[in-house]
Amino acid sequence: MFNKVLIANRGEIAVRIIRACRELGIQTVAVFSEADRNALHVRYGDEAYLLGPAPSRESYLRADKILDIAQKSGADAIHPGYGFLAEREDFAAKCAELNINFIGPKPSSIAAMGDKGKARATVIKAGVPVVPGTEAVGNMTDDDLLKIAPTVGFPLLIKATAGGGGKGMREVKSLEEMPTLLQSARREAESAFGDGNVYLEKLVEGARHIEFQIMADSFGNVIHLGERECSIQRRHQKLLEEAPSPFLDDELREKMGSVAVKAAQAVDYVNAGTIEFLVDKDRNFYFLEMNTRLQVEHPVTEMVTGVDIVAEQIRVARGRQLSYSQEQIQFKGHAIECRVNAEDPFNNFMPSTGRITHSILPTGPGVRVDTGVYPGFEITPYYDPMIAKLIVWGETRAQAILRMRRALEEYRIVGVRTNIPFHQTLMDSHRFMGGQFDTRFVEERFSMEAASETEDKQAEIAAILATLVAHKQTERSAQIVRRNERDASNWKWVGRWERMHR
Amino acid sequence: MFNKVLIANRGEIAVRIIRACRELGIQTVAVFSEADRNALHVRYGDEAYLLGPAPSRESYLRADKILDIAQKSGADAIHPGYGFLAEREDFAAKCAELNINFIGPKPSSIAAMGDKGKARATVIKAGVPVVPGTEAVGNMTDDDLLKIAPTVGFPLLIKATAGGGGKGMREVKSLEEMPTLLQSARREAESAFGDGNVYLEKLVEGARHIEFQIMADSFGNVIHLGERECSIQRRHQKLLEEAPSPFLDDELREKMGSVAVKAAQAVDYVNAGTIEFLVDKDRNFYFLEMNTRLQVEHPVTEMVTGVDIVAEQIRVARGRQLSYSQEQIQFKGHAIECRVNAEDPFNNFMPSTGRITHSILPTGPGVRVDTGVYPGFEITPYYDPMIAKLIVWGETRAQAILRMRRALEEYRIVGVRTNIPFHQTLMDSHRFMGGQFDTRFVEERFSMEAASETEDKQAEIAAILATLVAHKQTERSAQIVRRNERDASNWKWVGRWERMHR
Amino acid sequence: MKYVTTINDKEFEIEIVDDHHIRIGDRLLAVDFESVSGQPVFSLILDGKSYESYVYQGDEDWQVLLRGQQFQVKIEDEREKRLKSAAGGGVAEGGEFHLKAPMPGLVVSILVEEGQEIKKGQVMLILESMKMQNELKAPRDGTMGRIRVKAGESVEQKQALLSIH
Amino acid sequence: MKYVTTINDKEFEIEIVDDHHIRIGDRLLAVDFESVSGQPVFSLILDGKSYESYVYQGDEDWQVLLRGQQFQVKIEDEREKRLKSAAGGGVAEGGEFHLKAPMPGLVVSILVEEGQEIKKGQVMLILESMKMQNELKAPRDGTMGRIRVKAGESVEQKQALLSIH
Repeated sequence: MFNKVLIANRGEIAVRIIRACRELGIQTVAVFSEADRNALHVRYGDEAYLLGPAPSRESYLRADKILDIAQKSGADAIHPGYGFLAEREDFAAKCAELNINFIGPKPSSIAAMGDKGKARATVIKAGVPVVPGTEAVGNMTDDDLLKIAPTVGFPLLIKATAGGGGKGMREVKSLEEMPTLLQSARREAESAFGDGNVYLEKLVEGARHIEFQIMADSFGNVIHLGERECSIQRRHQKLLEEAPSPFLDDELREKMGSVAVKAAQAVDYVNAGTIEFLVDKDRNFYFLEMNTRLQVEHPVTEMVTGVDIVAEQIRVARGRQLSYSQEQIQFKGHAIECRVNAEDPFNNFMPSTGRITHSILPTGPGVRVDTGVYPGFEITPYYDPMIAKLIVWGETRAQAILRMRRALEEYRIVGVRTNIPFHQTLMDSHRFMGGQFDTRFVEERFSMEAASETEDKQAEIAAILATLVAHKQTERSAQIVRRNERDASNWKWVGRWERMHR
Repeated sequence: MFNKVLIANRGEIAVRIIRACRELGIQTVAVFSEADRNALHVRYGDEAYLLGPAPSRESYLRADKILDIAQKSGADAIHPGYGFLAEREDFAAKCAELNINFIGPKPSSIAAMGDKGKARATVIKAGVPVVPGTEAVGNMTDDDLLKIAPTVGFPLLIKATAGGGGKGMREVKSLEEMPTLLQSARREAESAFGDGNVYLEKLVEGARHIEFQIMADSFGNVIHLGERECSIQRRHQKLLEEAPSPFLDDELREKMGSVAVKAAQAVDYVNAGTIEFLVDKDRNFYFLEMNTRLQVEHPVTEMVTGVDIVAEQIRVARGRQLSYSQEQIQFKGHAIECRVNAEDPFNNFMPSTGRITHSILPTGPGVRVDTGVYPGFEITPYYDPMIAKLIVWGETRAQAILRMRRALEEYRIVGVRTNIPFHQTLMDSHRFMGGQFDTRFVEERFSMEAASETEDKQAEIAAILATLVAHKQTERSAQIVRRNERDASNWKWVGRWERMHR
Repeated sequence: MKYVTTINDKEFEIEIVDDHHIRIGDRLLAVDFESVSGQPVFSLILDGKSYESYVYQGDEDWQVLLRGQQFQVKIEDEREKRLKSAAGGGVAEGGEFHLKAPMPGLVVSILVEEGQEIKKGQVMLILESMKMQNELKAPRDGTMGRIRVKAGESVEQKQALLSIH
Repeated sequence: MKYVTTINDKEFEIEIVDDHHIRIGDRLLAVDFESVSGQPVFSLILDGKSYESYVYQGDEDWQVLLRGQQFQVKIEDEREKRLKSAAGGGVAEGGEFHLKAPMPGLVVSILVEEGQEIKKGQVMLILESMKMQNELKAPRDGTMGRIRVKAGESVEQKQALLSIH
């Protein structure tokens, strides 16, 4: 049983893990890049060690340095968080070699689920439905793929075998455009993952992205903690998640949950993981992939089940049995998470960097904020733009939406632009309120323009505000000019002296 | 049914109520003193009106102005919060006269419970046990009281009939010292409440202060939401509350709960209220008083029951039935609230005023902060020193304590001194962890001194920190001196000119 | 002081009467206006209604972010406005546009060439920052002028990238 | 630069070696020391261990608030310390003590008279602030000097209230 955990991550998730450790009485070791000396995880960790320069590949991706620090500091476990080294089979294996407890699944499970083609094949064998596509593992040539495409049917998706995050993904509407798209998908996959392999998958139209949280211990117990609805995405990046999904009923939940458990068992899974499904309009569901790690959006599940997933990860990694049986998992109320990103929703979601000069967090009943930033902290361009997760709980979905709306309105972050206005507009959208959306909703049927009647009412207020600010500024600069005139008097005086005595 | 609520309060509770209204789609009207123009409740309210100068009697106690504003702004309901006008029968009556919905009990209930003597008599009639004492209502002379004292038995308490907050309260050990103490108690009560009446109560030794949250609607439904343990006090001010009480079992809870319901029914109670009990070592419990309003510590009950008490207050005031029956109230886990006060625990809890220059709130799973302050806000001497309530939830009491400990460690407030270190020391106290405390614990058996082994380990770190800060400061002032030397050069130059041309 | 303030072609005539009053059109309104903690966040109580907003100054206009909506606001004082309309009004539409890096990052690719005709909205350059690929688009039609960076190059915030004639 | 730093009569000899190293006794330690957001909150990484603390400067000493404990710290540079011990050491214990209002408030009552002998810990004055009555006590034995305020009077922070000889 380990007593000191190195957190191989940064930002809110590093803070989240440190909190769980502290609440379990476990010592923590933070690691940081040069850009992160003042980050919250460094301040909150019991120990903290510098990894290297800001870019990830010179810091948070340096498995060798991280393992060195673990050994030097006596950390007997590593929590990888998400991203960075979280799904690197070799890193998990290396930990095992060095007798360091990797808080996550076995390397073999990571490997089995890491290659998307292999993963599909594995779960099909276990009787898990997958989106129709090319089942063969590995190297299919363009010719093979072009031959097989009509049997899959159009529209279809080209996806990278090593993929994730939408990279190397292309939508194909017809055989004619397929060769070009194949090439560009392979090029993108090659540059993103060092692996140009791709496979085909039928495009499920009007699909929702719904995932199940899994927890498994090393005694063969596997349970699910219900689903998360993650269809609110933009460029394949999730922006908002909720639990439960407004689309599922108890029957479908139970059915999908047991399939998710089966998928996890198929790779002999241990610790926390997530099975992602696509669900079509007719409630058919298809395995998409498994994320063999903690997810960004785990808090919504925590809010509706009362389970502390990170604490449970640690318990399981310490060799304990799961604290809950499937029957003990009860769902209460509704939770929503908004990812607060440093990007400007009025300017094509352009990332925004800078120093946070002021911040007021929304608080009060049913509100949770997971964040790694604070006033005075600098948002750099080196890492992903998520600066906070705003999570609310309500007795019903409607109450959760109303609560999220007031929390978003309260949230102040000054110094960088954020996508909070995007979430505010989303909360006001009738389609969102009605639960009527799929993964294309944000990109195809959503606009930042407010209803014009709201806009008109507010325009006058905006005009007054801007005018008052401009007026104050004019007044202030007038004062500065006057003050400068006074300040300059020494010099004038010197000038006079010069003239006088010339 | 009302649609616009005026919140006749300030600080965290005004913010709390605004949040509840906003989540119910109700418009809010804030009122503020000159000292509070930038307070959060003014910023969060839909409307905001100035009451008057900073002192409470010229602002938040000006019932006339508040009612004027309510009428002018079209607010059809008033939420009084706690303190200020919350337990003023005349204010509640005046609201009714003006057809403004007072979100609280009927004036008659406030009156019945406001006079402590009358309240005792009322609940005794309903079969509720009270601490033995003088039962007669109203004007007892010193002679009467001195005659009756031996039958009550020593030690006993002199308490103000109109009392609250420990004012006009005196502990009497013997008949001899009683005349003097009677006089000083009457004097204090007179000056605090404009009413010098006092009564006697047996002093229950080793007593715990445990209260029950009541909710009642106008259809005669009355339920309790379980108890709160409030024994951690200093000078009769609560500092920490938790739910459930580590001292109660289900049987005693049910018994006390039904007595609490009976006490509320005895005064025909509507809306939220609290029945305070003393509980002695042998689990005998005695009615102490009823607070006919929302309590500071209501969040711990919200955390363990999932009920939003303020939202429920509003629903009931809107003429709806209670949302829950007694059977639907389920308790889950354990919640603790620490009151964060602007006072210095290392200097006799001296209040601390000033501008908050920086603040980092603890966040993450199971943590809630209710506060009305933010960086840039000024803590003035006009109002009570509570600046935030830090509330945590855990599956067990032990987990809640560990979580509170980490949350206190994370909390940063710069600009005023706070009692956070008091709470940190309390969380480390074995007696507190063991649940072994009564209302005298903080004053008589608690010390801010850490165990000396901890102190020794940390002293070296403290020495290093102070030395590094002092060293930096010395370096910086050296630089400023050097810079000033340069800045002065203009003048030197003028001086040279003068000399040159003399 | 009188201002003419424009949002989406709609003009508001706003007069600052004194520290606590403004006149908009012919309505006299009581204002209580404060900056929050010295930040570009402003609290406005306007005839009892409480508003809070971020107000940023851009190069030519002001941006007001109010309850999740953003407004582009142009403010001219009356005198300025009269002078301009006397001079025939309308700023020249043309002139050179210089694209500056909106944030530090890595130039992934440049999709235009010097001298090329381009359309408004056309993607000119892809800049990677915060793990995202950001498309920088042409704000108007024109001809590509000088391109000052190469693919693979790291750029600082506000560094000049390219120009449009 | 060498310092002699004292907490509760315990002396620590601390040498600032360079920006990243100190020597305490004969141990050389790596330090990484930062002020947080320009506030009197400091983050210290000392040989890998991460600490955070409030450090306030008092009139004569420093206060360090670390993990819920407060330390009174006296810091002298070595030269200063040597000079003082050469001069015979020990600052005079006596001298006049001036009680200043620790916060704005209302003087509720004054429990001492000019010329009266008082004991350390004796309550001299009650000051009401934030709805609390605060007892201001004598920091040492002495004789009451001038009393500059009256009961019922409002006082500003740091206003002189009374003196002890």
